Amino acid sequence: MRFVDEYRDAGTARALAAQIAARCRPGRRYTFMEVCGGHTHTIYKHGLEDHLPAEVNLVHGPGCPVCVIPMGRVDDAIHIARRPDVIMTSFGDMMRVPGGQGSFLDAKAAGADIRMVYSPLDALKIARANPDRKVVFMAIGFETTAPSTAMTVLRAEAEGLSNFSVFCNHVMIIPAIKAILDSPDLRLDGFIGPGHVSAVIGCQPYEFIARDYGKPLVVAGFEPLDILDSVHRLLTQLAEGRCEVENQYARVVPWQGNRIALSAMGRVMRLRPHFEWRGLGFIAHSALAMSDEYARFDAERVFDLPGVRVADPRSCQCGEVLKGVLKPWECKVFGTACTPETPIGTCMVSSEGACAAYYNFGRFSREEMRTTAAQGPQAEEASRA
Amino acid sequence: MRFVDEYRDAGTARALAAQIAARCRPGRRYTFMEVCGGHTHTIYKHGLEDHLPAEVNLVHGPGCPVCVIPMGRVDDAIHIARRPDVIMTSFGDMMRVPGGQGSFLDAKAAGADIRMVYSPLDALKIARANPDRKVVFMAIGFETTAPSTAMTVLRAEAEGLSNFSVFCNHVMIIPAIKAILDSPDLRLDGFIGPGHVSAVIGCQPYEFIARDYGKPLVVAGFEPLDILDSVHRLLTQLAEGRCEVENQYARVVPWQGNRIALSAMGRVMRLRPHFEWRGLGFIAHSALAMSDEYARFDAERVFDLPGVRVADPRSCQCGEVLKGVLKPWECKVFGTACTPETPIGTCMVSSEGACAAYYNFGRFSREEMRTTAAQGPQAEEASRA
Amino acid sequence: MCLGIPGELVERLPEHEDLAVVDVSGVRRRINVGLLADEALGPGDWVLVHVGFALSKISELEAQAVLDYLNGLGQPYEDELDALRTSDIA
Amino acid sequence: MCLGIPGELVERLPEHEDLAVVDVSGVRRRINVGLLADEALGPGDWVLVHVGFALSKISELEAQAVLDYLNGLGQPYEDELDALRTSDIA
Amino acid sequence: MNREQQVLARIERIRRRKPVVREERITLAHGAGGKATHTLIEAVFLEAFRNPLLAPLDDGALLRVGGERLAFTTDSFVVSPLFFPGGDIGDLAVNGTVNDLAMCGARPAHLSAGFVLEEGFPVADLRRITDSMAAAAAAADVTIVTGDTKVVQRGKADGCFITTAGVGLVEQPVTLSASHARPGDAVIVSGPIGEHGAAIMLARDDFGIEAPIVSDTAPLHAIVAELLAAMPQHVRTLRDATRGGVATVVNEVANASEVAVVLREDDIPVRPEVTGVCELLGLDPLYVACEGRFVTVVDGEHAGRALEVLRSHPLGAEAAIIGTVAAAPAGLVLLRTAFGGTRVVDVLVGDPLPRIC
Amino acid sequence: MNREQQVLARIERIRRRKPVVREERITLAHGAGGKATHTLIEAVFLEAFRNPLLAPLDDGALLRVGGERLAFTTDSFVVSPLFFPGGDIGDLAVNGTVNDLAMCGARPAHLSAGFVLEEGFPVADLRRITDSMAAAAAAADVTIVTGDTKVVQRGKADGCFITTAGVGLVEQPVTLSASHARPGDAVIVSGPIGEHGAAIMLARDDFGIEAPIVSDTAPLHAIVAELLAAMPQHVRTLRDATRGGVATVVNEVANASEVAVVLREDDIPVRPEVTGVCELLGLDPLYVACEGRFVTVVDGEHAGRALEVLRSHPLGAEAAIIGTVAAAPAGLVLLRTAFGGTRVVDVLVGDPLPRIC
Ligand code: SF4
Ligand code: SF4
Ligand SMILES: [Mg+2]
Ligand SMILES: [Mg+2]
Ligand SMILES: [Mg+2]
Ligand SMILES: [Mg+2]
Ligand SMILES: [Mg+2]
Ligand SMILES: [Mg+2]
Ligand SMILES: [Mg+2]
Ligand SMILES: [Mg+2]
Ligand SMILES: [Mg+2]
Ligand SMILES: [Mg+2]
Repeated sequence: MRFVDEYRDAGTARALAAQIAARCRPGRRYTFMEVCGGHTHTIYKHGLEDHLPAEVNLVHGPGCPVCVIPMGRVDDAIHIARRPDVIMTSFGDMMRVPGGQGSFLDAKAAGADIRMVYSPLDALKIARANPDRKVVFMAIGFETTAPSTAMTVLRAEAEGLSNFSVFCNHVMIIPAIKAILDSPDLRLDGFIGPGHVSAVIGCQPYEFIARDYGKPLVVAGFEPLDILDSVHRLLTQLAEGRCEVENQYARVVPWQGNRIALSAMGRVMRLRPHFEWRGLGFIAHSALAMSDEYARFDAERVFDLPGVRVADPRSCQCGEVLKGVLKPWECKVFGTACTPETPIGTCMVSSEGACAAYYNFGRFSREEMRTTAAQGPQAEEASRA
Repeated sequence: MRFVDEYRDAGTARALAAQIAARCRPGRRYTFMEVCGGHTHTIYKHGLEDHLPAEVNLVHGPGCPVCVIPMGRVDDAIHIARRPDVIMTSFGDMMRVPGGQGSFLDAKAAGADIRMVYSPLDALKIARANPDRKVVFMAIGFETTAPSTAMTVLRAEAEGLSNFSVFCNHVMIIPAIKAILDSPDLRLDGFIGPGHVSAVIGCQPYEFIARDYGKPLVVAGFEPLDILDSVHRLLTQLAEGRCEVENQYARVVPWQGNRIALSAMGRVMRLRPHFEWRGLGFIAHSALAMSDEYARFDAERVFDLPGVRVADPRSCQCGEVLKGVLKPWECKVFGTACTPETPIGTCMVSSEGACAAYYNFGRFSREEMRTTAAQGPQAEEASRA
Repeated sequence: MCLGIPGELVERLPEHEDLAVVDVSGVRRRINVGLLADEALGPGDWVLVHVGFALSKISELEAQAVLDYLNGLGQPYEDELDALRTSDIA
Repeated sequence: MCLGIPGELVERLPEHEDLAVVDVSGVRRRINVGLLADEALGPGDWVLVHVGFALSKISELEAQAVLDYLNGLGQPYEDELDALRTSDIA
Repeated sequence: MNREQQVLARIERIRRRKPVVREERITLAHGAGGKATHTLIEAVFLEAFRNPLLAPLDDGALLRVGGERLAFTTDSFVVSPLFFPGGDIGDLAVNGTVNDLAMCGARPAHLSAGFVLEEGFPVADLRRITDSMAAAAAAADVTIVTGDTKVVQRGKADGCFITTAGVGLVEQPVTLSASHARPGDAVIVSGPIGEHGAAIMLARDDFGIEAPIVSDTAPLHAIVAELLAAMPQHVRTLRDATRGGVATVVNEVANASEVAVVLREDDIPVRPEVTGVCELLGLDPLYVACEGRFVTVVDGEHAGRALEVLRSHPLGAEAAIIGTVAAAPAGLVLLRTAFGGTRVVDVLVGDPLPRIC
Repeated sequence: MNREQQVLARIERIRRRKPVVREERITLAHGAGGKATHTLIEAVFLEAFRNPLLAPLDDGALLRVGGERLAFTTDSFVVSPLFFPGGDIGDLAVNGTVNDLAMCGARPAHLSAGFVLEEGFPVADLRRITDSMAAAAAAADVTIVTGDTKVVQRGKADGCFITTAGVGLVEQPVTLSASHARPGDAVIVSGPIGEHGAAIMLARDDFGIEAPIVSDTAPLHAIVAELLAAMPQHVRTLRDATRGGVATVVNEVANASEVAVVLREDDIPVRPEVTGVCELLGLDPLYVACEGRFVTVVDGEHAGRALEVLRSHPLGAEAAIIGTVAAAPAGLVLLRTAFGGTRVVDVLVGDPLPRIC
């Protein structure tokens, strides 16, 4: 078992698709939000919608960490990165996120020392190797990633490293979901819950969604069958009149989450009173900062920052996309002014951003794609025979 | 008047050559030492020996600044240059001078930041531009160059530059000439005196040579006619039984030297009790160090130095060449193990070194050269006509 | 970003209690297993790897349960297809 | 190393009393004339330049004297050569 | 057409517009072989140098010399690290140009080599590189007949850069171009993809990943010659899948030929270790470079025979038909996923990979 | 022979031995075009790549294609600064390869261009460079038909390096080589020397020197074509005097042809400003690079006519016969100085100059 290919079988998918179709009440439209960008990516990358009946409509949620970073924070990070004594480190996903004055990539091309890392621990390694430079880790991500940052800071503390700090932009999924649930222009029938966030926070935090808002939620894995299965489970709940939090991804997600991860986060970080989300505005208690105990690892305190709030570009409709109100193609600049090469909004940057996933993988009439693809492989199969 | 071409006229040279030949007592051999490497260079570069009769024999002296730098000092300089916080600067001539563990060029290829400058003031400019680095000027040269170093230090002091220092290797010509005069294996009939050193120290310091050692000395300019003229004047003195210090280069050299230059040197530098000269060994009171008043500009005090004396390679006969005892081609390794590309001794490095000048310009039987050259231009003149 | 990859733990490393090596399709990487300090982890166990940390120990039991369920769903459909193919008159 | 080049002073620079510009065959460089502070130096004067410093003011009088003397030596020889050339029967 | 389709159709029209470089500065993406590279080439280089021989932007230019057809190509190599499992910059520089000539249908004959060396570069490393160039040249039956060497100051280069150019003779009656694909043609890849790029990534050791992956760098002239000899008239396109990977090459074909290409994920050969690396780093093997694999488009009716020929050569043992050409939607590459879905496969955007060639 | 002569004869024998690279690391001297460059080429590159076409180490290789003679050459350009009075790296890269083809007696036809760009390089500068390449190509009547672009991380290159390769057709019945000089031949330079190298040195502004010196970069194919058309049988050698200057080129001829060359200082054209720069920096103009001047060796009896032809072309207006070839001492270049003396002129040792091409 590799826990991967097993969940990508086309035959099982076709069977599941049939079950899903059977579960739909003809004529009724079911709208589910996949909260997590990882799910969005999977959906488009595997062409999962080809297995869904017209009745089922998936909309993309706010769970893409780089999509929600506001421009001002990018500018602050670049401000730090430009200092000659600083090495800025971050995940590859951050490199093209546009701030008010360009992206990390632009700053790097203009001379800033910005390095891509695979893990925050790699940033620590860079700090060890460059004792005369200040190494800053641009921390982004939901609760999935925050524990890694916390563990890294604890490690830096244990090693007595004094040239390492974190520019903390970790955000939390529950306040974002709540903001969406509270938004007046929304009609959702249920949620596909974020699998990896849940490995940390567990399933309990979602219970208010079913209880208070009457929306079912299925915590889902990231393979395409996981998602189809979750859609099927949501439809089943609706059909059976249930409204629960269900754990489709029990192989990875313990109901109670990861105690050690939560306590490391609790020690190293503290809740911010409010934090700006790109497109969504300020959300109370929605993000983490470094705790006072770890102030010396806090880039926001180590460096002077402009901290200027930068308004999103007028044409940008990421907020609507992140709330699932607009489909990517409905944004006025989608694919014209805003493309993966020249992103205006953040959703066009990360491979988990809804606009990028749609542009890269789905940008073409689904029907026409199906027709063409159906012609193609036949000829090919013939020649293979 | 450009003070250059006027002193390179072939017709005048032929006339002067005739006068020189006329001045020689047939059968007698006249040996004159050109003290300065600049003269050696001129002699070979212009093929001046073609204008001298067989009776006149020019031998090369110790007046080549890079030729007399001992290996240990090169190693010390490289030791400083290897520090990551240091930018070492020096004249191009120094770059290939071999120390015990390679040259500046080798150290540079291996990663040391070593930069060529045209003037010590350029080193100062580098210091200004790199406030976070320590800029060291590898100072070499006789009294010609020492005043420039002194003026540069005074300028650094006036500007309050704290990241500039001098690794002082300035040497003095009089002790070197005296060492040669005192060497038992020498037979010289007179000296061609160093023109540019004399612009600083004047002509008086040479008077003991005529007075105490009975050798005439003519301070000479650096154009080929200057040297021929000086040879003629030396022969004339000998013929007339005179023994004086004569100033052929009065257009540049004032009899009293340059008062400002001498006082700047006196202020910034002090006499070393003794100093090692490559090939010549230790000579008392023959070199300059930074004075105590300018200790903060003294790289020997700013940095810890190994200060190890390194013996010259066994095969190296630079000492004999510098004393005029051996002609370059008489050294056992000349042109075989020791070439400009792979110098063993220092005389093969600088374009003013006797071995390098001889190798580059004179390395071929003078008679055969004359024959070939005589064929060549005839054919050519024909075709030009 | 929330990318998590299942990997098989092949070795705990002696230099630090939190270090281990995982294998993903024959590819190995050192990871930090500090977040699973309260699990019994040994070679052969599978973990979910995220930005260099093991975030969760994968339960083979739970995994199999879902697969069994899904394959159960699929079986009738596959049977039907097979029947279709064997009846092909070409 | 002891290389000294005659250059014509074309300008004293206002920013520092020791700065001047010399011209060598149409090539200009800033140099330091601090070592000649006790000479009256102005455009048209020639100086000997060494590692960016003017080391000496060149005396045209002395220069001419040597040249006159040398040319005097050369003249008889040149005359003879000229005679030879004009007598050439080609 | 519904509104979504209208929007998408407008976007496709915009994508076909003349590309414009919007950046003020060169970024790594401009060298990654993907969209930014294409834009740079078309908007800057092609714009400035425009001429009929350059315009096709194939792997090399086809020249007429007397009665002969001559292929001419160049590539610069800046791979880091210089030495990696399976090869080094030396054999890469030879094979890269040999392969571009082979992709023109030419028999590679002579190479030039320009070196830019960084002061301080170990002479022993240079010898190791020239030795492997010599070995690669011998293996490809080409001679390195002219060259040049420059040295730049320490810190102004990265050890050693090599630019090779090559000339070769087109001896078969072939007309190859990325623009010659027609509906019904088959798309074949000569072997498992992405091994070179994955090997380089691991060799850089930036990510602490280890795997027994060896670069696929190899000279492709011989296997190509066999294919062309077997069916000179039926091979439409040859292109080595270097920077940007198979996805980018296939997109080039779809664009140049104004056809659609449908790939089938199940049929694309990828070794499990390459899959593993891609999963760990969030990459798609379709975009990972090869240096010894090529994509060929052949007449669909002769695809089986082409596969036979390729598989009979050691470098093609794992060749596979990975897709077919369709008439529309022109310029688009689609992928039938293993999962049974369909998606677009675009050219590479950005620079996910370190310097691989 | 007296003892001195014996010693010197022994030294000459040693100089003719197979060159050995003694350094462990590459230094700037290895790229300066002088003795170290030759040693590196012979001991490393020629040693590894040895083949009959490379062996002559002329400006390019001569290939036979069908019935045609094709010249093939390459050069890498790393000049700093990229823009300088009289030109930039772009026209330098085109003219350099055009000239190497011209020196082979070929009509330059097509060029390739490989770019290595540093991350952060201004796109506007790249456009300026490609525009001047396009203009230079048009002026030389060549097309740039194939190319490549790589981008390296900031700090891993110096803005922009360009490697061009070129092919051209040898249409005249000439046989040119540095090894074809014979006693009695005349050595001609096509114009004043050292302007390119001097211009670059000043443009770097490392020495605070200013002078109205403009690079001589120019395409030499047209003037060469006129010379060859006028006397195809009487031109022995053509070589552009780039790195290492005229002195190095003439030494190459003396060595390859096993003859002596006697130059005449009075006849070597040098502009006063170049002389001035050389005096200030202690350089010899004979070693300073040109990028639009060449040295040719012609049959002595036709030297006057050759000069006439050259002087009738604008790029040769100041051409001059600067020396003659003698039988012995083989391999040696002598200079009759203006002062009436004689001296040896060796190849360049070390690297007195910044990156000039
Ligand atoms: S197209 Fe661009 S601006 Fe519009 S929602 Fe998507 S990412 Fe935001
Ligand atoms: S040949 Fe070399 S070792 Fe001998 S004296 Fe000259 S420089 Fe010194
Ligand atoms: Mg790209
Ligand atoms: Mg190619
Ligand atoms: Mg190519
Ligand atoms: Mg290629
Ligand atoms: Mg060259
Ligand atoms: Mg050299
Ligand atoms: Mg050339
Ligand atoms: Mg060339
Ligand atoms: Mg050239
Ligand atoms: Mg290429």
